[in-house]
Amino acid sequence: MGIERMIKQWFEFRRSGQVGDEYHRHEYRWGMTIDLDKCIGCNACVTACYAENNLPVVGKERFARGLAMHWIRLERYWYTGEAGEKKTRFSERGAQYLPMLCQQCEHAPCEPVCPVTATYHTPDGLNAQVYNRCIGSRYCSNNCPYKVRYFNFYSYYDTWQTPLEQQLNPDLSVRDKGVMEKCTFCVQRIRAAKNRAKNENRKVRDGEVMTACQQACPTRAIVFGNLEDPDSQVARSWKVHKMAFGHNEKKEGKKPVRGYRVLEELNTEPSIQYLERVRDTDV
Amino acid sequence: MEEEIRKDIQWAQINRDVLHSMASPRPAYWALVGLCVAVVLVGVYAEIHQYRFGMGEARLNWPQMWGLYIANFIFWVGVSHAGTLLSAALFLTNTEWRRPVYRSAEAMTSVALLTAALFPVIHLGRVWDFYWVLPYPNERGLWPNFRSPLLWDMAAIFTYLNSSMLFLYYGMIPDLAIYRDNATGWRHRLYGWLSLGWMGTDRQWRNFRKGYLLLACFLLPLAVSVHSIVASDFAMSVMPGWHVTSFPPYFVAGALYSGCAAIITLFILLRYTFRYEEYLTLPILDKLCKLTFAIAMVWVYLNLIEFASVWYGHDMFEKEVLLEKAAGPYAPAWWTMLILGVGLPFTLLVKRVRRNMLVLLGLSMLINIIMWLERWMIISPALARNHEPYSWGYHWPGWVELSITLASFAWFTLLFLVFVKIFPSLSMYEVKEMLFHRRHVSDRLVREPAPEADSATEG
Amino acid sequence: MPKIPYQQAHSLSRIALTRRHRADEGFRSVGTASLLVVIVVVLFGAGFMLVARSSPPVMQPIEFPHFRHAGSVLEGGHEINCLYCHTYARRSPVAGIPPLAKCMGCHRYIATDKEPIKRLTEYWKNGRPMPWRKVHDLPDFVYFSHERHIQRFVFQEGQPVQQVCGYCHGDVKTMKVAERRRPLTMGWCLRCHEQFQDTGSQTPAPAQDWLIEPADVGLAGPAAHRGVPRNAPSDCWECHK
Amino acid sequence: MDSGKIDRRTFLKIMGLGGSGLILNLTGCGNASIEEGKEQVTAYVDPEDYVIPGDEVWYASTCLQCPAGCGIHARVREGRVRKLEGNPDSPVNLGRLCPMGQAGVQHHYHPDRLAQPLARTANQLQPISWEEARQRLQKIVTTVKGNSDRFALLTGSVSGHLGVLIDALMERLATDRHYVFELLTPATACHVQRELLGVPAPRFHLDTARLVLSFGADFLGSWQSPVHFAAQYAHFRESPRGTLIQVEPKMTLTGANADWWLPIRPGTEGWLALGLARLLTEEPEIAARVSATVVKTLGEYTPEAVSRITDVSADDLHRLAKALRTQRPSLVLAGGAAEGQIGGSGNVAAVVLLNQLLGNVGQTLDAPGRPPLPQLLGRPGEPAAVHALAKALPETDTLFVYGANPVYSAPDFLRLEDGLRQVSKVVVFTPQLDESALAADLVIPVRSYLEDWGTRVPTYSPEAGMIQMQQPVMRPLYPEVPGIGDVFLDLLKQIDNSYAQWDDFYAYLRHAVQLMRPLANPADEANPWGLPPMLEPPVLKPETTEQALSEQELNRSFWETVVAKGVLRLGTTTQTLRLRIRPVAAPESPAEDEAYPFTLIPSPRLGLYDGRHANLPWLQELPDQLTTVVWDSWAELHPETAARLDIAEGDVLEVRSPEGSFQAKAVLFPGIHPEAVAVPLGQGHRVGRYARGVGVNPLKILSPKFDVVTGEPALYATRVSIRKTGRREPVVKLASSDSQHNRRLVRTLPASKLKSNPEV
Repeated sequence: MGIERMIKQWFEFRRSGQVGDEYHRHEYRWGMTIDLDKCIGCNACVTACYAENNLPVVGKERFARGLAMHWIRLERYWYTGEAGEKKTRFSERGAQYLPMLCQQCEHAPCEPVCPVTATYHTPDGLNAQVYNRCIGSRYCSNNCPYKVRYFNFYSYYDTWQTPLEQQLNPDLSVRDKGVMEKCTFCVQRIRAAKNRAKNENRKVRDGEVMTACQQACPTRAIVFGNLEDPDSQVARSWKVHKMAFGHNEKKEGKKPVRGYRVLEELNTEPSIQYLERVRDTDV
Repeated sequence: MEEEIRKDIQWAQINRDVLHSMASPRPAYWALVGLCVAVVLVGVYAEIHQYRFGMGEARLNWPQMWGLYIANFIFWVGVSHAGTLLSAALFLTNTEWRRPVYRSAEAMTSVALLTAALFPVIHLGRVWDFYWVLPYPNERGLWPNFRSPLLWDMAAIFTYLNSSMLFLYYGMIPDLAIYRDNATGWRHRLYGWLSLGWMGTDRQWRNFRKGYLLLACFLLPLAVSVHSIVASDFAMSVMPGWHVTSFPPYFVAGALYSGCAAIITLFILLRYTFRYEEYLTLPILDKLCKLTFAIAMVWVYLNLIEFASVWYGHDMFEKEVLLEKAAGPYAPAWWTMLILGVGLPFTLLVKRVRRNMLVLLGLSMLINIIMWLERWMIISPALARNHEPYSWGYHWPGWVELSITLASFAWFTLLFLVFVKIFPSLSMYEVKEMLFHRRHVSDRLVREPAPEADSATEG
Repeated sequence: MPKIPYQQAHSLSRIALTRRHRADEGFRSVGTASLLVVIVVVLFGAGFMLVARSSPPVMQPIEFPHFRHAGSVLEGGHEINCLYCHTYARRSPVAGIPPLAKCMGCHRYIATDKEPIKRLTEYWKNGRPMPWRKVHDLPDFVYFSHERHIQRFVFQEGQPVQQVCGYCHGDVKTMKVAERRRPLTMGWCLRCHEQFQDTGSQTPAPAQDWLIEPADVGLAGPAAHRGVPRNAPSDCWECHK
Repeated sequence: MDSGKIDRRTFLKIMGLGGSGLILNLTGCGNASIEEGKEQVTAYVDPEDYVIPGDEVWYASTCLQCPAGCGIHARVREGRVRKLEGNPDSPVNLGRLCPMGQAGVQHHYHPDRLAQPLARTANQLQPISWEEARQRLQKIVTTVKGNSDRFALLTGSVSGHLGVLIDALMERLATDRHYVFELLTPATACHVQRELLGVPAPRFHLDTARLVLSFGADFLGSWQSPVHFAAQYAHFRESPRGTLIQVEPKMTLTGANADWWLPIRPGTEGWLALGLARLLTEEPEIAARVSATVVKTLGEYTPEAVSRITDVSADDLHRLAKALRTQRPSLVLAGGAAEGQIGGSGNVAAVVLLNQLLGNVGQTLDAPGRPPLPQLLGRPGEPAAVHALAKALPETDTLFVYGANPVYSAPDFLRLEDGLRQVSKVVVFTPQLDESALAADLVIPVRSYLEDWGTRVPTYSPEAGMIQMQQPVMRPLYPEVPGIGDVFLDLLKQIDNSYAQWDDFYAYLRHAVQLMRPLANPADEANPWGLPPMLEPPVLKPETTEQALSEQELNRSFWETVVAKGVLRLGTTTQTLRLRIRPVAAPESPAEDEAYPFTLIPSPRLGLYDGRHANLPWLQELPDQLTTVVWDSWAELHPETAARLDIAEGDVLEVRSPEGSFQAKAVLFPGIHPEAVAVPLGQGHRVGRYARGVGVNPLKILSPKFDVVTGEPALYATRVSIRKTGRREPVVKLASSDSQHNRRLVRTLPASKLKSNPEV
């Protein structure tokens, strides 16, 4: 079994094709839209992620050393007078918030570099990280342009002091030292919804599965769903903003209205579309 | 021109001199071994500490996921390259002066690779699962990822290690036979086994030479490919500062550069320790220095290429990384590396430098430190200034990383010390061949004009 | 290197003689040295698999006789459906142990004089759950769903329950105290899943090896494949999260 | 009560018998850790049908992490609550939840939770048995009964049936000394709005406004009901897109999301509002909305004068006025820094006047409607309560404290701790130790809100007549610990025997809720902002049809439906605002003080709130939304100020007011007025394993300054000086860069371009 499968997979790797064609057309491809005009930077998504995904609290000293384990982080940028921005005495147009989580790239730079295939692409378009296969070479994190892969530099399972550990979500692992981890689009929820749908001989309905960040978001800035389903909220939002896999802003010269993908020029084909923040500069 | 080797050395004297190096060691040797073992033990302690508490003890962080371990890995793989250059490349070009030097250089290759191979393992978050990188059939039907440069690394290093050790051993067989013939007791038996029944018959010599040539032909492209593959660890990534097309030749040049410097160091140390003045002569050292200079210039050129491609490539991210190297917190190290790395080889143009053992010893060790810095400067500044401004951060090695780094030097020295005591560190038969050539072939070629030339003048 | 044919690794002789593996041909053509190596590897593999195949005897608070409950009437059993007691299996990832109340539903009246039942009643009276121990344990990073398997094979495909459960749990109805009979390793799981990725035979080929004979469960022949899509996932993230 | 008791007992029994397994899944050790024959299987005795190991159950309840009272759904696996989500049925939060609400599970499972009562012996709190605690409490109650005027009760905001019980207790004791303390309630605004509009808390409709001008009201972060307003805000940002202008001395989370953030000299918001009013009344139709006398008084607020006092340029003033004139309907809000001033009530009054001038009253700002049972509204509390208490301590022999931490929150000048020492019996009811409990004579642990019964009427109620239901989502972690309702019911029973008819608070609550059945509104499923459906409906459902039900069964069905839904809606009567706009005088501008040149802004943040969540590790590690600093206190300074004083980030500063001083690291912040220094609220705790020793408490050095009208403490009026100590420490924060370095990660589109593409 092993060798034949390896050869089969090898030929699959080598087959050239359109973006996203690495797998046969699958009935699901999970995608997201984050509306930066609605995002208020409140960090509810971050806390929800901690609660859902068993993320450890590392403490001040380790946070200072850059060991925080937040699968989704809120980046806040000021206007500092770059790229044609006007630098003002005060930050007059507010702060620029960017929720940064794994972009579940269709051409993920992290995937080909893992020596043991602990990170790979699932048929439904997720960028998977298998903890029990990971040996901790950390190449994937180096190669991630979004820097959304976090490494367990220490064992954190004892940081949940009794009885805090009773809160842990039993649907996914608590990671020990030496493995990489990252946002999974709440795969445990996706898998549960898919199982439910399969039991009932149907497809997963739009809105049936929500990521933890999406569900918590006070402004519903995050829309998540199946991009293969043309009626899903997320697919509609991709369509309205003329966003699609393979879209390349530089090549096409024209930008779809409001929709963009972060660091798109690297051709990583992220599955997360951001909608531009809007500011009324006339007042 | 000065002679590379005195022509009137007796063959018996060669045997005597070289076999003397394998005699019972002096107390100084044991002291050195003791020191090395002590430093290695410190490193082992650091590794155990890191194993127990996690990679965080190496002060690595987000985004600085790689640090000194990978730098050490590249460094040691690089050091190993010069040995192959001397033993295989110069062999294929029929360079006579390589003969007294190559054995130690070849040994350095194997020992450096044995050191280098430790680092990818030490560096892993879960060292105990390192064998998952190997493509072995298993119950789960899982294979490693053949697209990963790390896997290529593993394959390349294993191949290179095996081949160069085989090459080293293969080339030693006639010498081992000499030792066997001069030894008694268990040594006689042991080296009897090791010399695989070498009798020095014509047939054996003929086959030996054929095999040696084949191995050399195999090893030379392999060596080049190995460091190219190590370079692809970086070149295949999307990271600014790593995603550089010229990295493979740049790495190979850097490897040879540092390797040649390491050979000079060992050359001087061996010459002094084992009184090899007759064999490891100053003219050979002089040629080694010139070789080092030439390679250094290739390295300088490739450096310039890198800067030029960043400049003309007009990529914002690449430029920022270059600026970070030149002006960030790592700037002192980077500038030291660049200025000394470019400047030092020029001192080799001065003949007095090439003849001064002490200066050369210092210089060659300094070049190695510089090249070690170069490896570190490839890794940390690029990670510090990546695509994502929110992750920017620096990595300064802590005691764990530093101890393991130091221990790797001690480990290298230790292995080399062991090698020189159990194997002839100078190729007896090759030196004899060299003498033979000097006496009967080369001299004639030099002194007596070639017949064709004669005829040409006549014509 | 040949694949270790652990599938039938009951004994060394079976490995050496019965399998139609290419490795057999290899033995003849290579030298004695490699044969030695192969034998050592096979011995090691077989030994490992033998250890991995069945569980050590598990000490339970009560020696629960599965054969008495699920076994054939002819042999003194009661032919109780697996899902009658392990009721969670069809709606939860965990098959679970029946709550004490379910046991007491019958044993309030049946066999109340027997020693184990007395102990059972004692637990019930104290309102304490039985401290059953796990017989089939998977590593903590494995997320196996009973629900999906039962729903697919029993409810969507209509296969007999004992046969479906038996794929992984062995012929429990013949056991006294339940024990693990299958390796429950990842390769073992995958062999079945690979068979279910296209429209091939009705039953997965490796599964035939451990299938309970239809006659044993009082049914004629394998149940029909009722157009249930054969898309068993082979995605790591299906089980490792 | 009928069958309730049995229900409850079984309800609790079925929760969480799974003592092992499925709890902690460790990955990464490399070994498979298979423990066949050793590990136990989750086994039950007699569970309810819906309790399935490996499957989740969702319970609706109410979040009590702040007074906003959002509805929650708790995800329970194997009898343990794992995750909280918003309850989409609740009109407060519509299925969403803020970081504090998410961290409720940590509050519940906190390792510092008390399992045993503590009593003071030899100046130290020692654990005592429950029996002894009960006896001591009984003794205290006996003395209180005889001498009830020397009894005082301090609570946080209470409402619903707990509020009713407390009111009853106070009534039976014939005393009104129930102090309700909430630091961050808009008490001044409520007072002014009651005066001018007739209702203390009008409903705001951001979603229908085209322009929101907010004077310091951090409605996305810490003001009233942040999740509710965030939901409104999302709607407000949809097409046609509204514009948000925030005027405040220190940028709040709301300010960070404004289209235009305008810094103002602290305390002069009223001047700006009146200056705007003057500019607006230049238009006769706007002036006609108020009486001529009002218009006349506006005369002195010329743009020049206003600009001089507020430090807002006359140009900006005109731009503001233009925006207000052109973008209708609008909504003007006041809160936070505008309210917590000496002239806070004046500031709020000026804003109410602006709303009237702009015609917003009745449109984007209307009356909430009258609930049928006003006694359930409870009391939202006010910051002044702790001051009142401190003054009254000499007349107090017995003090009960629940849901408030006065020792932490009281400024030093109140000398509250000294005062408490004079009180002979201080009893604190709390789930875990806090500063006030340390000063107590008797500490009685109470249950966390996730294991307790209750009802709650949110302080800001988006629908009048709605009641949030609170039910235990799992069996109590410490079975002997009583719920707070049980505590007060027991106290009442000792005073009034008629309460003995209810066995416990559950029985009381169930009875009371069932009595409300005739008032109930047939719950409407209105889902105003088109939310996607939730994961799973709650599990409890009435089983039989209405017709066949007896009264008792109807009651049971009603109770179960209400509890399962988490929200009870009662029919309401509509209400209109009674406008009484009077001439508004500008509040006095804060006095200049050479020795103390800066205004201290103790800024609340969404996360630690007023300090009650400082012991929750998630919220400590949650980066501050604006500075991204974690696990610390800091002093925010404008870069200009810092440059003037030669201060760099990380310099340890001494912040000194006439009342005291503390040290904090400097953080340069481009969103603060140069004359202000902001220090976040919430840190500087003495107790709590995650909070102790982290940061400083700026409340401690507040000066005794009060609103001239309402007497509420002016939180934002303290003047301070800052001085470098010469030390520098790294600031631990997430942001490595404040700039995007041309990466265009966040892209901004001018709204004018958006207008040409209405579809997006």
